[in-house]
Amino acid sequence: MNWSWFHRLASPPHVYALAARLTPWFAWPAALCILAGLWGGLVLAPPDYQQGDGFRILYVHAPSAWMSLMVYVTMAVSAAVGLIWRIKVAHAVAASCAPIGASFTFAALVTGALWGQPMWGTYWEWDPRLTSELVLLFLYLGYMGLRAGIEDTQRADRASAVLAVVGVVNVPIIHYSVTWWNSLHQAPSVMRLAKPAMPLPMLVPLLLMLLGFTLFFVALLLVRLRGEVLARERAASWIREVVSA
Amino acid sequence: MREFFDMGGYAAFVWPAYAVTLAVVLLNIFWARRALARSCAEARRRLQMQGERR
Amino acid sequence: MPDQMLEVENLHLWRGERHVLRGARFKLARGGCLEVCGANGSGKTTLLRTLCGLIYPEEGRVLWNGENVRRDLPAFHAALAYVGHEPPLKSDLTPRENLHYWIGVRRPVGAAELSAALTRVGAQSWGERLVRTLSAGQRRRVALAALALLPVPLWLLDEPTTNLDSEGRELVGDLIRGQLERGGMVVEAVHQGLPESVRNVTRLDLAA
Amino acid sequence: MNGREGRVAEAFPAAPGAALAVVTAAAADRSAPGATALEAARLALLRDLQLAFRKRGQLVQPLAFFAMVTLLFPLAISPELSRLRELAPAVLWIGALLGSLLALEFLFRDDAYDGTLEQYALSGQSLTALMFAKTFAHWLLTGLPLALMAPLAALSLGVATTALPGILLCVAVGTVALSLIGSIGAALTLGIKRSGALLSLLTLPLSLPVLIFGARATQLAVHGASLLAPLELLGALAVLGITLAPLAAAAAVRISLE
Repeated sequence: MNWSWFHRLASPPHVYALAARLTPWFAWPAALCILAGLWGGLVLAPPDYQQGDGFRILYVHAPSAWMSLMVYVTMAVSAAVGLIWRIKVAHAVAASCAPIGASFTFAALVTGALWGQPMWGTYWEWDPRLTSELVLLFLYLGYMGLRAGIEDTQRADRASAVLAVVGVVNVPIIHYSVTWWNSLHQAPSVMRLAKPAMPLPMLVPLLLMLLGFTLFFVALLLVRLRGEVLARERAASWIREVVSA
Repeated sequence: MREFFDMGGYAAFVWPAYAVTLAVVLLNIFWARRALARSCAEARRRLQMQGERR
Repeated sequence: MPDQMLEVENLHLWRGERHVLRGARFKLARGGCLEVCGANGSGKTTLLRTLCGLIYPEEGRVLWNGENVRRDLPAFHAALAYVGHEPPLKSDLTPRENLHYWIGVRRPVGAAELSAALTRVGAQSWGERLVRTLSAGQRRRVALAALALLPVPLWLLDEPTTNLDSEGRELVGDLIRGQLERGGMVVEAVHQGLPESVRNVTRLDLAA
Repeated sequence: MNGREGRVAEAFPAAPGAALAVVTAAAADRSAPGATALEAARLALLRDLQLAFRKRGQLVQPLAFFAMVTLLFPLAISPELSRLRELAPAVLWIGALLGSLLALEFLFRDDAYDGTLEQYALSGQSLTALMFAKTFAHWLLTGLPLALMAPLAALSLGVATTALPGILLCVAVGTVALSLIGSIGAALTLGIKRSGALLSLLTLPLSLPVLIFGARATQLAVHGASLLAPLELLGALAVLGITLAPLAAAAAVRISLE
């Protein structure tokens, strides 16, 4: 099989230029989706029959939680690609993912706690999903700590890639064990409502928010990726053009 | 309007949740742009150093 | 024995942000010795570590018998011995124990063989003392004993004469000559030339 | 050739002919096969054990730490045995987790400093097998002693003697998994100064399943129930660790040598 197209695609100058060109194509649709989702979620969607208007936290909590996991998986996959095929751009993607993922994991935790107070009567409940989310935050922090601890960029890339892969193998195990542990110690939590099919006016804004956040992630990733690609190139002539422009 | 901001009594939880998320979104935009600017400055510095050595 | 050869094609190396080796190419055939010269920090160690496959070259290839060493690293490693500028010795073990483990991981080694090697490097009087009590030169001699026990085709030596007295340097020269006469190859990093004339030496100078 | 060898012998008159002996032995060896992976792993294990027994101070540290933790809990909570018995699983497992973590920093550090890891990576042997041997040595030196001490600690917390064999078993199995998970973290943090805090940040989240299943198994043992289900899960984690962790640790060690 001829892989030359792939190498051209993954070559740093090409990636840099492509990322710059693609960013607005993700950023503006992201903004549109999020605004539409907010309007739909805050104004159009009817109050929940059990939770009243409190359920509207869902429209920020669920996308944040989705981001935290999706970004971690993206990070681990690109780290594995970089590790196996020694593609610098893949490591650059992984490096760009971590701070984004960590910040949204934080948002998911805070919004989850704010949702918990009216629903459970306490900010923190050792609910399996929130607990897993907390562990995920530690995984992100460990990844970023390892990266910060190693001075040489290439070694940092490869070492943190091993950690990301080990982490992604562990995430399901951790989630399973936390769920198992939780089921021993308490009755199924209040949060686990019997979920009938969500009525459409509630569902559509949620989907819009999920899509908007995903597009937003791609846009952020493209911006960060350019910086990470620059940091990994040495003495290449294309950098001069890019930087002086 | 009043009713909207009151969120059926859940205002104290709904609005902070939205505020935190908004803050995270905005901070991410800011951080991403700052990271890119820093990398550019760093690349420029390296190019300069190489120019001097030559 | 198939004809063995170490070959380097268009090798570029960086040390941090410095481009220390720009497109080096050389061939080392049986009985050949390559002397890598250069000041401290010129990238001698980086080159040696790249040759033995510890560092992945960003550009260029290292070939062993015509094949990229990356294709079968364990086989390549079984054919080489690398001694860095610090001998890999445990200070809480004796030279004999150190060699027993160091060589034993690679091939079965008997007590008589160990004694002979220790005697050869002049360690008969201190071969049973803990390494922590030995001088830097004595430690270096233990590393030489390890080399004598590893008659593999390729030796990669980083500053093998550091801390050695004239007698010890003589010993290094003898070991290298023995290796070359056996048809082995030697790559050694030095900041000045070999202790004495060894024939068939190629020099590679690294700019500081 | 002879003349040259003769010169070496002259240089070391104490042992005439010794140099020749080395060369002939070497020449004979050229066709001989190298050590098998099993033999290499056995030697790596023996070497670590021998080194550990030369420096006994480090051996005792995790145990002393574990004993201290067990002492701290009754002082912090209450001397009432009935309450302590409820907390015993937590005390034992947090003690075992931290004790095992404490010794992890030394797992690869000395070998990285003195170049042993480099020689392992260049030995032509499977680095994964050597890493497994080193991790196994770590378990023999910390996990196993902790497991042997756990029943004593449990006894001091008011646990019935009938529960002790179960506790010993699950701590022994659990610490296998802990050592393996820890070996990845220890290999990843090689070459980082003051890596202690980072090492715990990397290792502890990954160790959570072991903590959960282990503590549950211990709890069941304390209550005299069958601890088979969590013990099996613990065993599954250990098996998964045995298959995957040395691989990841070997990759991490190679990266640290780049």
